[in-house]
Amino acid sequence: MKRCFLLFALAVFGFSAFAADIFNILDKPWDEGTELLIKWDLSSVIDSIHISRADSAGVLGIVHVSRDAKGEFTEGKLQPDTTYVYSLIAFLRSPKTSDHVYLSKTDGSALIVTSRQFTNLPDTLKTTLTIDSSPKYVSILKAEGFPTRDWFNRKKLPLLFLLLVLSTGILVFIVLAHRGTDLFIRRINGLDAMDEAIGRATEKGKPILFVPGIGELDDIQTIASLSILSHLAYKAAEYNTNLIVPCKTSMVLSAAREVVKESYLRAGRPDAFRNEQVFYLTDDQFGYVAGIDGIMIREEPAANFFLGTFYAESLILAETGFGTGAIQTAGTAQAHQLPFFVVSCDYTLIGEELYAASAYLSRDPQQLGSLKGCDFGKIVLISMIVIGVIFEISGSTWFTSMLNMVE
Amino acid sequence: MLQFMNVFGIWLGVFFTFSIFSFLYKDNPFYKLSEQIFVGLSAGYWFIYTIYYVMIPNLFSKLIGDFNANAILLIPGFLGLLMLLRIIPKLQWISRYPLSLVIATTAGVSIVLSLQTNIMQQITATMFNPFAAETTSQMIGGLLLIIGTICGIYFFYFSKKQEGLSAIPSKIGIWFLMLSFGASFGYTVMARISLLIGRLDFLLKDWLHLIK
Amino acid sequence: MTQDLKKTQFERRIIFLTLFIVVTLPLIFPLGLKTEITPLVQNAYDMIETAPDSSRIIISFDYDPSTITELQPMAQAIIEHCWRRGHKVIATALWPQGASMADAAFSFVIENGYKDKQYGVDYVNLGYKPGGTVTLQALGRDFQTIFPSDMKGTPISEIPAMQGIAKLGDIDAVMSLSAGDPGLMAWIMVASDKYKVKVSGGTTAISAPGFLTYVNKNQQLIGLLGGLKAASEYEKLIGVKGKATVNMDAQSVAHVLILVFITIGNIKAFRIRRKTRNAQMN
Amino acid sequence: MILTLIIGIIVIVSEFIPHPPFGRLTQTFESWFLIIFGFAIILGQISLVQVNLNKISRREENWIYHLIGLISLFVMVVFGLLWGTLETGGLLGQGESIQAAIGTKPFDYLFDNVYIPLSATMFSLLAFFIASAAYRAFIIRSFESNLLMITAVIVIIGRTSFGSFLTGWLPERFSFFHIPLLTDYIMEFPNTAAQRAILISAALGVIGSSLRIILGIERSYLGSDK
Repeated sequence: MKRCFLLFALAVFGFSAFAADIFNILDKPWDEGTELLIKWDLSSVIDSIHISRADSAGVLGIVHVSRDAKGEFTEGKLQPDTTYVYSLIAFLRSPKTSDHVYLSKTDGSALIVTSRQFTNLPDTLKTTLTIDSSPKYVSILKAEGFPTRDWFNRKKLPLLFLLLVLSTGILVFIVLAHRGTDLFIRRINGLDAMDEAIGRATEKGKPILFVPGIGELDDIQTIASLSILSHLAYKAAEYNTNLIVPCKTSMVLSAAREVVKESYLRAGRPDAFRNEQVFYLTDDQFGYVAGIDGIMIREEPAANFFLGTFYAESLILAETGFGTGAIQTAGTAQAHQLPFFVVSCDYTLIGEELYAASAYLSRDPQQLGSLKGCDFGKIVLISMIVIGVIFEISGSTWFTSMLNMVE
Repeated sequence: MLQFMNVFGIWLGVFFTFSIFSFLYKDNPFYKLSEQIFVGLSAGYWFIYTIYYVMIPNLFSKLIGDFNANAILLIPGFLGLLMLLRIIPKLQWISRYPLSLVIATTAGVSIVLSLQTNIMQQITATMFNPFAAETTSQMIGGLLLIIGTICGIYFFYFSKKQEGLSAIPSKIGIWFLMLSFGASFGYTVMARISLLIGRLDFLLKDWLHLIK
Repeated sequence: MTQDLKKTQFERRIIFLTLFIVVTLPLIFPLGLKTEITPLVQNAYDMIETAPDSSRIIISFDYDPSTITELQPMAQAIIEHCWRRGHKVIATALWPQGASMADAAFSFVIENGYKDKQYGVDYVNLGYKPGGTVTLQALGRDFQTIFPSDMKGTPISEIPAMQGIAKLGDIDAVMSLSAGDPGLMAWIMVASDKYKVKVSGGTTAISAPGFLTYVNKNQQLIGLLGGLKAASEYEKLIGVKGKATVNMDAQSVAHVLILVFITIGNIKAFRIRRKTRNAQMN
Repeated sequence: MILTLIIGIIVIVSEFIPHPPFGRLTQTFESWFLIIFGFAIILGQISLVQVNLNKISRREENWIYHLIGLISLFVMVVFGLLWGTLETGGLLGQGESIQAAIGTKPFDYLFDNVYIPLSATMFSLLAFFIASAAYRAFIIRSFESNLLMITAVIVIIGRTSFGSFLTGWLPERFSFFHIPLLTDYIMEFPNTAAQRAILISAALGVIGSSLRIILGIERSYLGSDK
């Protein structure tokens, strides 16, 4: 009796371990609990498999069809923390004489397994099959899955690590700067020339045009542009030169107006500020450009500033501005538009220089600190590239693939 | 009527095409006219577009359709209304709240996003073995890619005066930038000329019927 | 200073005018400049050319009017090529306006020498379906559920050209003319990678380099047409002097003109430099 | 403002937590912003009308054009509100009788026949400007500017029909210098390197600025606090 039970237990254990080997459903790790990973591993005599999922009423619906004997697929859009029942139906292709069909007996039906799985089976579960002329042998397996919500996405671990390193670097330098450490920043060409351009405009008695780009206010480039505007508006107020700021969206308009107004206040000339200096044109890309072109031709500003996000309009603006003989300073992190600015403007802030500008101009220690922090980040990244390349050359890819965990 | 309106439409298009082109010669009443029509019309267009394609499907129809399920949309609706308070000078300060919500979120999102796509993916893409390339030119290319990227990043290193030894990588960085600017410029010429061809096509085909 | 400015403005006007004239002329009087066929275009051509007679070929119109200059000539050339080979063309669209682009392309080719081609028999326009990749995946399982009928509302079971097409795998080849997302990428991922259907694509010149990696030994992408130049090459392969060839003439001439401008600019700059140097010497 | 700090941190943290309510937070916020921006567009219109009315009432130079601009704005809005657009109906329904007369809805008629030509022509001005910019700027000067010019010239030639003929006679061994191939090579290696450098360093700039915003150091976009 005891022996009998042991045998039975062994058989059950052996079978369940081996069933999991053939048809297995796993919770997809590190997600919000809407996906399951379904794996199967069957003998190569399989013609095709159907995987179905039972809905709440228990009715099966096919979710995946494959011709591969071994494979996996991810099912998404599931409810988290719910048990799902899947069934796998395998169809046998008409066996050739050379095929070895390995079968395992279960309650009534038989399973098609690989030879490896077959060797590992307890003898009680092994069975033989006489291949008959009707090749549609079917085996059915059931398995359950339970998608869970996770609290941390481990795939993003390297990302988190890098984020911490970079932001700590920036924060440390901000704190240092706050404590009064002297921080050196090298010259940035276009920025030194800004004051000169304003001076020229004052001499000529012509206005200054500032274009904050076509980005919305939620674009960091636009914000960087506005902090440069704050500096320029201050200078313009000091020199008593007219400043014109056409905006593409109303959010930028409100922000730009505040910025200019505040700068005039700081320069002690709140009376010189008029609301119409900063105005909205249109939300349309080329409509906006048409409007600015008109302003450039008619008002003939002596200095143009194009700072922020720019797309195709960059060259239209820069060339029209050139035609009026203005000193032009441009700056954008839009890599594809940089060539046009470089070619037709007097000074161009390339990429990061746009973000560095406000720190450079204001000499505000906290801003300088963050700029220093970014420089520290550059060193970190350059070293990472060098290390990565060295590892790759030496034939080991773990470093790159570790970072690549981020999907 | 239909026939007339079609022809009239083409003539309208032709008129505005030439008005904009006339700007290339110099500013003139035709350009001024089309400029202001463009500004006005496009502002109106985006206004209507926002109402029909943003506000109605995302806010109003959801609120009307199933209020309870979408009641949370009242929050952005309310914040939006706060934005409108800008019109009243005394209440301007209130609009700062939606504004800082928007900007804070963007700041958070852009930190993660630029870290992932612009830093992580770019640096891992640069980590490869250039010597594994099949041809010599591919190998040199790979080396150029790695060196160019590193020197290019160094060009943006602001903490050091660019003189002496430390000026060398940053100089190489500039060379790469210039090369890239030249290439992008040349590459874009084609696309820009096709825009002109597209316009000329309209004039020659739809208007003058000179070509098929 | 103002004198200088006036002079530059004058020069600019001359440049603008010359460019305008030089681009217009080849459009009216085509030059028929020679084009060298590049391998990627040849591959795409061969995909259609070597397909068995009366194959069923999907042309997916995944673009809108903003890119017709580059993509419409490709559509026309490929339709003509398919018909010449006796293939049946099935038009689909992943972009809302793609369906009308398809209509325009069909009627253009019919007008130009293929008046005998019948709707439903030689070609069919299934119209626009949203959803990109997801839709295509569903198409891989079953055509009927995604496209129960064509654009005119005729059930596909009643359309002769659609007989025997139950799922994406029954299609012989796919040609996606794509201006962005969703488009060629979705076709590569689903039709080519998953259902092993031959896929070639046509894109704008700007986005073509991004697809080059898919033209590999796995043949995820068989051929690739990038921009107007590729379209003109395709026209050359089928022996038609079409829109792309004409536009490409204008394009090439404009490029040469710009090079001429650069040369003149340099000669001018050189002269000025020499003049100032002489002035300094005296 | 403590608000920015809290929200900023929540957004960053949510990136690493798939568990609700964080997992979908960013998407939720994005759909909210669409609505907030929607309201903001009204603000722009009001400002446009104000500025133009001012100019008109003061009879500033060119006031008549500004009047026309206002009228076009008004016409577009009224057409849109009354009869809707291609896919949507307006206050007066679909306007079938007008559609029958002019082929499309009035809003779309203006869009197709005025807006599109204006927009496309404005865009096509780039063809002229790219020519004049090349003429003026591509001059042999310093080493850097020569580099810029030479690559531009090679790529311009490489993208034409006869770029391939110019160097087609070169023997197989020198196929590297075949201009179309050379163009691809430049685009693939040095160009990618520079683009990457710009991307990476600009991304650092973005991270720095964003951190400053979240910490409340960068607040110029809000104007004064007083």
